Amino acid sequence: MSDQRIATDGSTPQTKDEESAAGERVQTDVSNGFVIEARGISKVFPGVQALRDVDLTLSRGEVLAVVGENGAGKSTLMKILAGVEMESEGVIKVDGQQVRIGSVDKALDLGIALVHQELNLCPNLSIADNVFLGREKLVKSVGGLEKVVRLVDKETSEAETADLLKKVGLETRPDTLVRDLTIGSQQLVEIAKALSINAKVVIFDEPTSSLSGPETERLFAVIKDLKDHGVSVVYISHRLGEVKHVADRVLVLRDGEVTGQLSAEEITKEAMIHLMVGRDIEKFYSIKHKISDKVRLEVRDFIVPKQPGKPINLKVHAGEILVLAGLVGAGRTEFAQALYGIDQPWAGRIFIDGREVKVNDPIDAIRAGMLLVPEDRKLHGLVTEMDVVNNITLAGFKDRLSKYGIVDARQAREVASRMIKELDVRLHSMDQIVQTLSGGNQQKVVLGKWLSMDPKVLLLDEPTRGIDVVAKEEVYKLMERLAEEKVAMLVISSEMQEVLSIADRIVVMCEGTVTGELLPDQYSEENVIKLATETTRHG
Amino acid sequence: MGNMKRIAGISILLLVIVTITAIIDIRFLSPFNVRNVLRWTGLFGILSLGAAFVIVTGGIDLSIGSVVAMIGTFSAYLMARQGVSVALTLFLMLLLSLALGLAHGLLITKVRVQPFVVTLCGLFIYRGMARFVVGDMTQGYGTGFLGLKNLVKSRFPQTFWPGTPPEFIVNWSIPMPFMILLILAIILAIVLNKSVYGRHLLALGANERAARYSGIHTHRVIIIAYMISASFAGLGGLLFSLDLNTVQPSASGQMYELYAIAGCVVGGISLRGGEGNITGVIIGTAIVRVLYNSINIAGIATQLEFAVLGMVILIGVSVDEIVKMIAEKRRIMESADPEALQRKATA
Amino acid sequence: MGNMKRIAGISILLLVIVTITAIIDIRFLSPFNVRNVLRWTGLFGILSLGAAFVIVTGGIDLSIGSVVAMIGTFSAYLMARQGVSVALTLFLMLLLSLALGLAHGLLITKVRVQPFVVTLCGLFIYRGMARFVVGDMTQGYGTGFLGLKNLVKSRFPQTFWPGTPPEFIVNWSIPMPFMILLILAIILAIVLNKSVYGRHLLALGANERAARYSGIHTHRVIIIAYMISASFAGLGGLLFSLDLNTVQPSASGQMYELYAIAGCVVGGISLRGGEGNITGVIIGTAIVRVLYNSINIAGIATQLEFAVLGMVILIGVSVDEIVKMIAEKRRIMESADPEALQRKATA
Amino acid sequence: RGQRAAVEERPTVAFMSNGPYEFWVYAAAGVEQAGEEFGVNVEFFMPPGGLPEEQRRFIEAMVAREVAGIAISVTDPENLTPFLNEIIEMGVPLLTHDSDAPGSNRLAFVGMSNYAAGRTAGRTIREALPDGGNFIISVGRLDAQNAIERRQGIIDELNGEPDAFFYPGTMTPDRPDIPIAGGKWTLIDTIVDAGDPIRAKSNAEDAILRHSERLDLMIGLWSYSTPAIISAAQDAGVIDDFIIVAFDQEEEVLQGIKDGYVFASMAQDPFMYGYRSVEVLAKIAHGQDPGIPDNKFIDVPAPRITRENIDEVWGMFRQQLSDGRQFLDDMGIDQP
Ligand SMILES: Nc1ncnc2c1ncn2[C@@H]1O[C@H](COP(=O)(O)OP(=O)(O)OP(=O)(O)O)[C@@H](O)[C@H]1O
Ligand SMILES: Nc1ncnc2c1ncn2[C@@H]1O[C@H](COP(=O)(O)OP(=O)(O)OP(=O)(O)O)[C@@H](O)[C@H]1O
Ligand SMILES: [Mg+2]
Ligand SMILES: [Mg+2]
Repeated sequence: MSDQRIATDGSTPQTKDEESAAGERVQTDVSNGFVIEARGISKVFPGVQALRDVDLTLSRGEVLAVVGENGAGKSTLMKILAGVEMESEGVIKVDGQQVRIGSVDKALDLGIALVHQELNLCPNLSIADNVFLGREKLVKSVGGLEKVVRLVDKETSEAETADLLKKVGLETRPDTLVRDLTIGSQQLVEIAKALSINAKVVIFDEPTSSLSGPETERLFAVIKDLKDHGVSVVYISHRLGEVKHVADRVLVLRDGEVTGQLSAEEITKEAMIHLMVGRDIEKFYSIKHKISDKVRLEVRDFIVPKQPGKPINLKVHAGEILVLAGLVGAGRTEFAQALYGIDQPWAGRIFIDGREVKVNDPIDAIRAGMLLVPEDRKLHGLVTEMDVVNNITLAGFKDRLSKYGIVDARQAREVASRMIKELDVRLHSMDQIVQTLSGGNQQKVVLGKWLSMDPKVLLLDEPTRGIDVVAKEEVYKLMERLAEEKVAMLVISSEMQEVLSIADRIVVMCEGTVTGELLPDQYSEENVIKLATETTRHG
Repeated sequence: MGNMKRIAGISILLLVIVTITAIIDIRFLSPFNVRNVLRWTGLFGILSLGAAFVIVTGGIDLSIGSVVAMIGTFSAYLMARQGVSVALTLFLMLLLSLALGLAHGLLITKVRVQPFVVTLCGLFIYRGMARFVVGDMTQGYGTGFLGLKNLVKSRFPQTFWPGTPPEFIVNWSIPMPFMILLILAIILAIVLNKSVYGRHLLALGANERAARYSGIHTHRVIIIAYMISASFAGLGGLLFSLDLNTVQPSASGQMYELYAIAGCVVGGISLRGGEGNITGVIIGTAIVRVLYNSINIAGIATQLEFAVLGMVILIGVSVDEIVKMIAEKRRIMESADPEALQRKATA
Repeated sequence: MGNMKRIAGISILLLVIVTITAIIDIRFLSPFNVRNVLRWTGLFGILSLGAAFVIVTGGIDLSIGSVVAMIGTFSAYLMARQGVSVALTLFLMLLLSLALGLAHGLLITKVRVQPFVVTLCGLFIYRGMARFVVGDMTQGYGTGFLGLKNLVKSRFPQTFWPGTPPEFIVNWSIPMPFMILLILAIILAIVLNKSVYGRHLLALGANERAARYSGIHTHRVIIIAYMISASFAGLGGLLFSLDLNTVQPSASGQMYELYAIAGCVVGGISLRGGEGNITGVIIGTAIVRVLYNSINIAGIATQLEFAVLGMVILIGVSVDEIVKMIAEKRRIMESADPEALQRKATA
Repeated sequence: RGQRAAVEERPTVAFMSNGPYEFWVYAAAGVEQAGEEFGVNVEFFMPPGGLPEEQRRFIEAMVAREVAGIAISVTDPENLTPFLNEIIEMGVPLLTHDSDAPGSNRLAFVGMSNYAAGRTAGRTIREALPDGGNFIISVGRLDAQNAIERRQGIIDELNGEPDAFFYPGTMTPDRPDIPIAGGKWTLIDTIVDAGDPIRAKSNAEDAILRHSERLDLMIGLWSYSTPAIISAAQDAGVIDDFIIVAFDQEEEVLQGIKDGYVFASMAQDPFMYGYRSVEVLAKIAHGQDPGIPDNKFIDVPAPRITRENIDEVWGMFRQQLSDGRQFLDDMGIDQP
């Protein structure tokens, strides 16, 4: 990791100059002063310098996009502005006044709201309670005791919540418990919460990573609306297409340093990637391996347990990359989880290489060579408190890396180091705790765990969610390689770009069942959306 | 609504136990017995109420029993032995128990020691202190302090009846401890369900990070919860000592933390935190107390008292969990596609 | 490595306590006293070892004390009263304690009742059973069962010495309970650190879902952990009853679960789960036992025994946490690049 | 419930224990013997659960059968007192034994005074250490009433306080090295174990170590205390280095007295509880004077078991046990 830093430092100087120039230009043509002006921000975590001497300026009514690889420091920078983290050093001015933010409610007082990268809602509370959490609407009078007895005014907060929900396009009663919402809806609640603050700066940290097409459009409308009301917006995303679409200006981070800024007219995917990565990378190449007609995975009359829809039948061939598209909440994860033996399906049979396998538990699936890269890395993919070696070899101990129930530590380390080399995981040492790796590298560790088990069928649920272009590239290359090794892949993806570019075949799901299949010549955003929103329920 | 269901469930459980016992021996419903059950429910319920607030945060308070012993001992010692005025003693005891809660809260939030450990040490320390200060000697109030004793001995409305109350009132007046419990319960119910503090408590109990990111002073909220628990334990200690009119520093209050927690658990409060339900706590405590009483009346061997208690808690909680699972299944059923349903039937 | 540091830390703590006590009264180091401390450490350490495995899963076992009482009572009752053969009794007791652990594990994994609740009910139920079966009567082995009693009475190598052992051997032979503890510790250390089960246990303790997604039979692993805890408690129960030669069903083993957990906590095992360290458990238990012994020898008022114990645990754990925080700060300083540091310095 | 064909016109008296414990088999023997000697039929009842409710029902049944008197060991004084008073108001002669209900209007209480037992223990210590010495008391909890009274009895006796039968109500605070009789004897320490026999043993070990050079005697006040002391001393191989005095009649204690390493024990006398209770009720039934003292306390002194009488006492216990079992069998009452 350190050597990599040297490399980038070596490659940055000239871009740095351009950037500061660009920075100046932007500043000069904004007449009214900065809403936020942060200078020389640095942040150090145990083991990492997340930010180094970062400058960020934000003008009134401006939409600033911040992009960068995983671990570039985007979220950290935002957490500092929102008072969640404390900067190690640096100066922050809000409306020209120098401030030490330091706490969330201080940030809120200053009118800075942050929509976090990961969901932060209380499932046991209603939408309204969550929206106004920490800023409850108070009952005006409690017999003169209202100073001491601070009671929550349910009616008002629910009324106001209803308006906000309309704004973000979520048709749900404000008193619905958050635990009854899908992840997508929960994300919209987060956005509503940010809006409820009436902040003068709203920060979105990867808000679209779990949003579907229409919902994303809705969000852009909201941002537009904010902008028109003179609210400034900071927008973080790995979907560079979106960035181009919404941003007035782009700030690029790499390894905790600003490597450049782009004003509206300069924003191009290539330019951003160049600054993010320090080099140009070739565009997504559509994958061009050959698919054998040998059926690797066959699913017959399968009914997803958590979202029971019409029975699902599908085949995946050796060396095929089949993409499951659909809106969030379509039940794709549940489908994958049921295949993998996490939940028991209502009905259905699973065949691998023509032989039927009974999957009652992940161990059965693993033994049959069907492996799942789960949607949620931190929750399901990794034991983040354990070191890299044990994470990569965790699944192997039982059948491969042990004798008489005793672990073969040497062999385990060999396997781990092989995987680390193959996947080019960036780390100090194999004994590093996984927690301290950046998102992309964590995902590679998950992949490494399964590659070491030589898979026949690989189920990948959002394999590139929240990981940066470079890591993505590497994941795609890896999938390509696996395809050549005749692995059958079932990929769940919500990112249209990805769906269309990597799929040998697209199967679309809605309400827990398959609503259609698209072959390359039928590929188009419209077709996917059409199938993804096509309800199969009668009545 | 899930809560409503649960309340209904345990209410029925309580009713069943009462009915069965009454059938076995009708004197279970005699004024004398009812009064006793209510009195004990009142005294133990106060402890459970306090414990509930800590449990909502996802924490636990094992020090309750020792606080009961400590405050009980010191109250009797100061007032009866040292002749300290009642008012001053009560004030000091309140201060002391609040200080204990504060200490727990600080250690848990600032020093990041787990609640189990902090309060376990409390369990060891406070009883030791109590025993040491009075040299292991039993404390008591003797024949005096009638005013104070009315806190537990008096009944409502009987005691406050102008002139001689009628037979009915004498029989069916409610023991003061139960009245105290009801009043506290109402206050805490408002705090938990209507107040800002309650919202924050429930929020952090379910998702501390979310609470923190929303600008809630999670530490403060947690600390207050432990102060509530400790001060309620203190109040309980005072009342218990007055009720028995004697405190044995080394014995009194032993295992009361477990009863308090049991009351909450039976009342349907999950130790995972984020759930709170005052009514449940009251009914839960009542169930535990009635159960004791019933066991005696039903003529089950005293040795089995605890065994039966344990069994009932276990069954109650298990049923609760199973019901949850079934409800989840039903929810899915309803959302299911007809064809899927019919397939499942055939499969 | 962090583990190493912690072990070093508590070893020093142990050494300090030992030294101080020895200075106060050199007889603390007399063969007689050392033997006693070792014997008790052995007996209580067995309970802590079992508890540790449950704690690694992030669970808790509050039933240990009651299992001690139950198995102790039943063993004496069957062998001495009912004249059941030693072999059969031991077999039955092993079966019984394993069954208890299995029940705990199943309720926790399949019915999803929290460990605290399940084992709390166990605490209530098992003692009740023990008391009921023998009608609350003290059980004992009388003058017989010498072979069995050697499990606790004999010393190594003295007892096995050909002919009359030399003075030195007589003085410094190790009591059998401690030998048993060492053997069990070695086995468990291998299980925890070298075996597949151990890896799975640690992984599950840190992130149960991830473990399941990696093809680990999490339920099975958890159930086994509770069976280990229960069977060790059972063994402890047998040895305690043999050591004293009598068992009081209502009294023996009370609060032993707390001592067991305390031993683990002092030994640096976090109740959050995912951490395990057998050496730590042994030293932790030793600290607790030595502490008792020291308090008596130093002539500190017996009433303060527990208070001191609580204090030491609390301070130990707090220091541990504080050290962690400091270490984190230091790592931050180190990971900041020089120029940043120097800027900080100038600023 | 055991019934016995009523022999001619003999009145019937009822005797009830507080539970189904072996302790009461001895009492049964006394009940039977007194029944024979004073010419009454006896109803003997052991509440299987040791419950107030069971006692209540039995009493009501007996009252319905118009028994000539009832003796009860009260399980739950607080809750039973009102009921007992009702019965007494109905004119049924009722007395308590073993465990009293002081608040009730019972005829009398047949039992032992823990304080008196303590004085006896004190006398025993004086015998054992005529020239003075240092001793340690071991007990579960020092704030339990019987512990307080027994301990105080010992201290007062050695201090040569005037004879008293009841606890005067003032306790000597627990301090190390309490000088008694101007330092002739020293109560080195009172070690408590919160009712945990194991801790009783480890405390004993520590005490032995700490005071080895001056420890002359150890006395256990609760039934498990002395067995714990014995176990500790035997393991340490110092069983002969100091004198052991006991309360109650646990197996280990009797064995110890026989083998000589226990000096004496203040036992209880369940046989006499049975005998005296029935005697009093029988005399009342026959219109004779039961001779109840003004303080309503009929003393059953704690028999002191020593080397001298151990064989006969142990023999007596065995005899009482078999008689009792015989009697219970005849009555068709199942054995504890
Ligand atoms: N709490 C923390 N403790 C230690 N290191 C941290 C912590 N939070 C972030 N880091 C590290 O700081 C660096 C920046 O993290 P950050 O989350 O800001 O990156 P990011 O740009 O948001 O990446 P992504 O696009 O994956 O969200 C990474 O190396 C990360 O591992
Ligand atoms: N009601 C809900 N409560 C909690 N989590 C839910 C709920 N519905 C769905 N989820 C979780 O949210 C994630 C997405 O929901 P779902 O799986 O239904 O949609 P999906 O088709 O998998 O979409 P995606 O995989 O893109 O998230 C899954 O992890 C699912 O387990
Ligand atoms: Mg981020
Ligand atoms: Mg999904």
